[in-house]
Amino acid sequence: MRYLPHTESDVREMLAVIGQPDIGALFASIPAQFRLTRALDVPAAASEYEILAEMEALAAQNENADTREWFLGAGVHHHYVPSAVDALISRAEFYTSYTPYQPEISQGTLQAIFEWQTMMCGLTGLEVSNASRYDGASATAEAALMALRITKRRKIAVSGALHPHYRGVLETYLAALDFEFVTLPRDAAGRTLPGAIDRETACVLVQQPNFVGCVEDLRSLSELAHAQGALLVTSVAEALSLALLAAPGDCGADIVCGEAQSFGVPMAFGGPHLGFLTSRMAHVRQMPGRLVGETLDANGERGYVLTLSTREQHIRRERATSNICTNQGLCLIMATIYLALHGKIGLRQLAERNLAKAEYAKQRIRAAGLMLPFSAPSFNEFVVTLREPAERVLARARALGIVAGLDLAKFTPDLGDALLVCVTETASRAAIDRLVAVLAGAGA
Amino acid sequence: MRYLPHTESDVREMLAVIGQPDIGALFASIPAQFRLTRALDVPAAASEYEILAEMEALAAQNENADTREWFLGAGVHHHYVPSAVDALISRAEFYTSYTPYQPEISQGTLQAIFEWQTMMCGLTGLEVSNASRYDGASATAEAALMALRITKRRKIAVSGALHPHYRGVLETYLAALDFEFVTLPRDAAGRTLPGAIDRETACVLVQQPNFVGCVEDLRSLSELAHAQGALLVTSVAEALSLALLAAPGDCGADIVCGEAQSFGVPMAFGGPHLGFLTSRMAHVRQMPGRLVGETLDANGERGYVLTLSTREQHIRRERATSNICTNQGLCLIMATIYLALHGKIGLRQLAERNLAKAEYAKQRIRAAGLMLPFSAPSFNEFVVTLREPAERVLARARALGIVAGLDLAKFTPDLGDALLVCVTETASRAAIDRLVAVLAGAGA
Amino acid sequence: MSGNATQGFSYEEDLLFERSRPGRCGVDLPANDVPEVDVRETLGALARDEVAGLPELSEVEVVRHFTRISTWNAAVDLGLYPLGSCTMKYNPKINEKVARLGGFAASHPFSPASETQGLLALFHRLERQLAEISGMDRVTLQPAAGAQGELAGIMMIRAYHAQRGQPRTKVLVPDSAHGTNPASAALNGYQVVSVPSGEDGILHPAAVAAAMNEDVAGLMITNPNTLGIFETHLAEICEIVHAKGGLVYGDGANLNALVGVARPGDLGIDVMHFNLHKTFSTPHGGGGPGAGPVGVKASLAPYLPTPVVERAADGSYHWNHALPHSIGRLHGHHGNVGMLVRAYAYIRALGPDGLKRTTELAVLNANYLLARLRGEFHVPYSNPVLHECVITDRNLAGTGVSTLDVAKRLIDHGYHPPTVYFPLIVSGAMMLEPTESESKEGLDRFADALLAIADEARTDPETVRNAPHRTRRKRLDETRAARKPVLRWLPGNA
Amino acid sequence: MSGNATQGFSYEEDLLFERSRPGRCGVDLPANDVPEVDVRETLGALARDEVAGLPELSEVEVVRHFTRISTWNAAVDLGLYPLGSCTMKYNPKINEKVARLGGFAASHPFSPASETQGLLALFHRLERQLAEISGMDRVTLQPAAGAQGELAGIMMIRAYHAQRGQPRTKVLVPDSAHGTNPASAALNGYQVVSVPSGEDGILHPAAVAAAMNEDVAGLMITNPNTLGIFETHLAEICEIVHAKGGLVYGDGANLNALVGVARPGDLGIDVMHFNLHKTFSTPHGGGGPGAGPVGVKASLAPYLPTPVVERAADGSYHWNHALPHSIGRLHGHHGNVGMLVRAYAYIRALGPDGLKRTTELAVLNANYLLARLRGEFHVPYSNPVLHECVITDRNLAGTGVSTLDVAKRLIDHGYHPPTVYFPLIVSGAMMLEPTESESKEGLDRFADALLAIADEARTDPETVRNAPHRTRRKRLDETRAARKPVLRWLPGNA
Ligand SMILES: Cc1ncc(COP(=O)(O)O)c(C=O)c1O
Ligand SMILES: Cc1ncc(COP(=O)(O)O)c(C=O)c1O
Repeated sequence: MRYLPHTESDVREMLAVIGQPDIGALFASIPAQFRLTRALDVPAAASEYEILAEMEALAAQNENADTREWFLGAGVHHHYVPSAVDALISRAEFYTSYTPYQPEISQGTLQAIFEWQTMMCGLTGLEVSNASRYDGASATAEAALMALRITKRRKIAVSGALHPHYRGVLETYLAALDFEFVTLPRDAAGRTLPGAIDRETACVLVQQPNFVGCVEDLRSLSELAHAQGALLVTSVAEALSLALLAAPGDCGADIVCGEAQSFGVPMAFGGPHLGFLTSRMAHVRQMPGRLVGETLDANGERGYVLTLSTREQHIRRERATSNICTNQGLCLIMATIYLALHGKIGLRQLAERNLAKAEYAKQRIRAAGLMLPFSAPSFNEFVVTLREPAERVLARARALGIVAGLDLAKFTPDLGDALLVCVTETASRAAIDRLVAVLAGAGA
Repeated sequence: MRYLPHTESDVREMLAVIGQPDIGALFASIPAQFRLTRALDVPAAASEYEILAEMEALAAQNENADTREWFLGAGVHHHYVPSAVDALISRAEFYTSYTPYQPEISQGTLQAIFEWQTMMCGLTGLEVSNASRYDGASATAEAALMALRITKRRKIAVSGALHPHYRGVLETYLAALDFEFVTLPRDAAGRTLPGAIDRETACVLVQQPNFVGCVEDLRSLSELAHAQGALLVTSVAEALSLALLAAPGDCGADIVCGEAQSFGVPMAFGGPHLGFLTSRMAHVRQMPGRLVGETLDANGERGYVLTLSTREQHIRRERATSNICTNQGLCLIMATIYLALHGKIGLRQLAERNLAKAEYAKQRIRAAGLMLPFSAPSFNEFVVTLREPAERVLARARALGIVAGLDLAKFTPDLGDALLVCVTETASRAAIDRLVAVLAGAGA
Repeated sequence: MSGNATQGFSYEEDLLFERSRPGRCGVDLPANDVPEVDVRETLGALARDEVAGLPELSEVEVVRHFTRISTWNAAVDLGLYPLGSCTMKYNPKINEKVARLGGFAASHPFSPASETQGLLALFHRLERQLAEISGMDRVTLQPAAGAQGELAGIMMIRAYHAQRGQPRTKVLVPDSAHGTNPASAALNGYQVVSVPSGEDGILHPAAVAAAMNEDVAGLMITNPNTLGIFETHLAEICEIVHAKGGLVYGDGANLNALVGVARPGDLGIDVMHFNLHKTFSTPHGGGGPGAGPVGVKASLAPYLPTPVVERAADGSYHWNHALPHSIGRLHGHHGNVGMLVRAYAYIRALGPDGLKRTTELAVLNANYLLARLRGEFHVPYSNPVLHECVITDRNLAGTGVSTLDVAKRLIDHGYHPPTVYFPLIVSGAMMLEPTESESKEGLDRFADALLAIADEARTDPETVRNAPHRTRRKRLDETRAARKPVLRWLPGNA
Repeated sequence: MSGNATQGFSYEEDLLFERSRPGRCGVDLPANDVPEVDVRETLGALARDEVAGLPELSEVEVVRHFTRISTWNAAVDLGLYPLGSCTMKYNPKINEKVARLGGFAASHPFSPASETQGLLALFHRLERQLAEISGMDRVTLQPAAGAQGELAGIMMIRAYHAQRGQPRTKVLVPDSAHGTNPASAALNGYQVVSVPSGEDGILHPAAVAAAMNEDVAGLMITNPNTLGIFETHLAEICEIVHAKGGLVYGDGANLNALVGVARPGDLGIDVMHFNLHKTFSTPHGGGGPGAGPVGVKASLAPYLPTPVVERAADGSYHWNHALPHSIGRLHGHHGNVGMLVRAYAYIRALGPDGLKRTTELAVLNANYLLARLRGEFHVPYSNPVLHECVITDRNLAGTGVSTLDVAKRLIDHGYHPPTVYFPLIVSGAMMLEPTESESKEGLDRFADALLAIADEARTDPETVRNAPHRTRRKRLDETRAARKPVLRWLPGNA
């Protein structure tokens, strides 16, 4: 077998040194009745050539953004990824290494994480960033848990415009714990309506931009929260918006969490993606996950190490701030490279381009006589009210090679026949025009 | 522009140090009347995203072995390339470096070349191998030139079954030089018919297996050549055959040259491929191209360097054994990795599999009542005589997603309606059966 | 010194921010084909003036930056990485290639099942394969890593008890367990009760019986345990737990010792996680992503996270969201799909014989390594080991050389150190897991290095205590880092 | 010492053959679905018994072997690689990606034009673009590298004269020319006449006039020349050659100094080659592959190698094999197509302004570097330089430190040395070509390193003479290698 270096004579010599007659003897500690006496019922071994053929056949059955005009987002966004990103994360030194427990031979990974932490602090307007969570949903759940620990309160005021899957994971994570959810309704403009915030409230949790694409007014939300001694937790599902919208930290958010998939990570059917979490330095000891810090080596040279690990499971065990161990390291490196390539200028241009494309789409859609239910400003995603079931529109669009958006029927039935449309830099004007035509009834 | 690091202030500061007012002044040495006063008439700059789209559109217009059943060879062969090959040659240390002039920081490339030289000596049965030529055709031309230099004679007896393109390049390379070609005809069995070899003959040049797929009897050819003091030069267009056929060197060949594209190098419309050339140690000083040799460093540690460079253009100039400078280095590394992965066992198995697939195809074709004009044994390629113009058969096959082979009309008109068919490990039994059906008239 | 490594040339490289120059950019956008918008007009005070925290570099500078810093890492592709409990096996290149196919990498979780049948088929097959390998009945692929798998498992245990109207408050965890076990139980609101391992390093029925009662929701156990020792009393222990209505959670991190040889499900485990980034070769990526699918017995199937993939009579696949008793959703979407694709390709590459052979050779390697080291190094437990082994620095007592020093000195020999000071029940533990990817001669070179260090500890302890010597950076001061943490770059803190 | 480099950890790695163990294999074939054949039966004595020369290793060992040895190389992606005359500029990653698209990488040269229109279109566009950039009328993409381009050009010159019934026997080549120039002329049977450059390093009309006569087929000239200096008399020189019926061959290796600023064709050049691996960013691959397209004026178009791609009135593309006066075929197929694809992508990325800006910055960088070094280092010629500059070791006379020593010492600072001892007309030449890819601060670091070495040559010459010190291998004994050549591994010659 190509992955296994052992020759028959290697095995014989090794057994001789061990002092066992055969490999079977090495498993003597497993009670006989529990040993598997049959071959596993899995398909026979395949050569690379066969594997590639099978995987290509499976891949060919999935609609994807390489071959369609793409307007589906809802927390997983189609952005162009510069080829340097994949070229660099394909360095074996990055992808075949593990958690940098041994800093002297992990400085590459450690420096990249330190750079990531620095960039995320700048983008979110906060002081400390960890080295990734599993995804935006669990990052949001852990942010809520963090707020509970910090405030020692037992109420969480959650925006009704939080991504339904984030809400789902939040509920799963908190199900067993003793505390209470309060849901803040959505106003007519599409924004979260504050209220029901009191001295019991640990945090107000809102998504920016929210699930229906509207940009929240974080400043007033944070004032209301802080007035009650509650924290403002802001969850960001489209990280690119951070390049254009006021930094949540600057608006008073105490914890910012979310999903950074937009920073160079493939959509890949939903994962692996890149959860992130930043906060004020004051709360660093309540922060979950790994942190990289700067230090000196024995010669006084600058270097980086994992630090403040006393928060973590491998030291603190049941008293740890989280149970996370393996995180999303390589996705973090992808994002760090992506952000370095775009930089201050490129990321802003890209965000403005997303805004321009989405605004053009909105204007064309209005011109086509369709309704945009929300008046609040949006970034690259917004809701369109249709004249027929979204399902039908989506089917028509697919027939034309267009993935038109997300049918909101399951998620926000109150909006009637509505579609959540995401327009990124990847959509050409012509593609947008084709989309609008379909929304307006073309192809019927 | 993303490739250019210079900021405006960088440029200003640099000009100040240089002592020039502006960049234009740096070109003062170019007479004004020769300076281009207009912008180049090439398309406007494109972003990565646009380039990818344009290139994918261009690529989509080319039939290729990833999407067709492939039986076309004729010196460019479709073999499966293990994914480790591309993963490894994508290491920047291999592909963004240049000729290892400075051995202390080029040991990776140098050791790989030394390993290549060793493997090619073993495969061809000779004592010295160079570090690649442009391709099989020019390698063959340079082998002929080498034979002329060694023997100081002026006649070359060339097999009529040499690849027509190799013959073409041979004629181009030798056009200006004073010597004579004698063409050795092909016998009924498909082999080269010796004769016309005399004391004037510098070398007998045959391809193994030859253009029509037949395996030559090198031993008797070398006896005849050597009897006249001529050299036997063997050109190999399908290097995989070296794993199965008697090593040319063992059969008496003095120089072996050819194309190693089959060893992990993509077909890529004919290039870049990998010319090779091996010979007896006695002739090493007449050998063209780079050679890597073993040596010691100042501490007595083993290392590798470019050696015997006094043969080369950068030292010998007009008296060099060749004008080659940049060669096919990265293709050599691909092939070295490919050969290391397959190794002694894997390469033999692969060659036997090619033989088995081709023999199966021949047997099915015979069974279908079609004629195989040649009785000499073949490796993975052979000629089929059709009952109708090859063009028509090929068109029918293409309609079924099959690239059935090479129409020989242009190359060997004496064979009538004939097709050169190549069957490698990539052809499944079912695909072969489909091919045979088309050859026999299906799809008409 | 070992022929495996020496000293050579190494590049230095500043932080991105220190290389930044105003005006540089490493990307270009296509020409804009829609009207520009005025950000202030559109967003007013909701907009920021400019992006903070990002550097400014050209493409070539970014490429050089990351290429250079990458050269400071050790990696599986560069050599033995015997990090115990992490199963740092070879990551096949074909897996990287197939995971990047557009039909996987550019697909979207909200695309309907009808448009993503290839992915659903892969999910369904991988679930069946993992169930067969583990002896469990159903599998969820949603957890993003082992620890999230543990959390999912514990939640299902909670749901199971809740449904029986007997919520419980405690979870038993052996003192040899990995930190994620107690952390996961606690994260789900359970009180963790530590159960002592026996003299022989394994768990004894008596100890479990003593701690087990109707208030205990279940036991989390790793088998083979973190010493690499098979829990020979596991069946009996499961019975004890089951007898009191509890369930047994199996930490599958060490499954590389059992695939094709024994199945946790057959041993009495009710729920377990798989670490696809360990047993099933998906790359560790400098800390992830991994994937931590969870397998359950039928009794726990009703509580699986939603949605679950199902196959209809017509052979088509769909998502089932309607599991009334499900613990709900654990991941924003379908988990770390890219890792699932790789693990599937790995299982396809090996087949039944290859999977079993892999286990056999992983165990052979660990036992061979132990045989080479036993004597020179103290081996805390005499029980036979499977895929990994633990040695300690006991025999070095008096030399002033500790496990940490040995680990750092191994770096000079060209090896990533083993897992150190874990499990916690062994003082000065070095946990060695060579995996099946290592050849005999590779293991011999590694053993020779360890033996040479043991020797050096006596002849020249200073050299060992100050290791590593060959790396670009010498031993790093972790205390200093924690004392006044510098967790991001600020202009002027360089 | 320079913050650009230091010493670190480096792996050792034996030869493949030394790692080989009988029975290992790094590939598996699919199950055979056709009858096995008996090799002896089918091939008899034509078959060999077993393969010789190949090692036996598993996939993981091969991956580690090549990953490890790769770390011993310097590379453009790791830092400045100022190898004069080689234009080691940044190789954009997008080019690597597009060259691997199946429609390019898995296409076949014998597929008919009707089935490969995308490739023919790319060929046609690239030819037009290179013609426009160079001021030539037609271009062939067939030559595999610059030297083969030279050969093609010389052959066309020969064919041109032959057709005029006046075969000629000599070719003029300046003494500053690259070795491939005389070698290419000689390979095509011409007698090479060396023409001396003037005091100012450039070619003077008088020198050419003196050597030019009706027996001279033409002149090969590099502009800017190998000193980086523009041949200011080129126009007049071309006239002199043309007046005697000769043609002028332009060596385009230094085109990175002219793109968008001046066109060889406008200067009187009749035929020239392009090095796509220099000016047009295709990677050098540790020695190739490159691509050496050749551009010609209309007068030489009839002699272009065949086939040539042509565009029909209907916009479709086809191959034209019918050029009665063609020199014939130079390459087995269509040249190094993968490199053509990359070069095309590069030209698309830059566009007219980017191409010109690239030239301007390449020239700015060379001039800045020279300004930083002038004074400390001897500059043999005072003429202004364009994209590269030459300095010498003259000022180090007496220190015992030579150009070679400076080159080796640069390695310790983390830089690939410049081209040394070329051009031959300059004693102790160091030829520096930073290209446009290097930033100002990068050039400053590099200049500082060179100045530090000049200083060190006086204060501590031994250290310089024994450099490099930081590399895994110290200075290698090239004489020993040539004295008794060991050109392959043999059992026991380790
Ligand atoms: C024994 C054991 N259990 C659980 C885990 C946690 O798995 P993960 O890191 O995938 O979250 C690990 C990983 O190191 C482990 O070794
Ligand atoms: C001036 C000059 N001419 C010609 C050549 C030969 O080009 P190639 O190496 O592509 O054959 C080179 C390459 O080094 C060169 O520098």
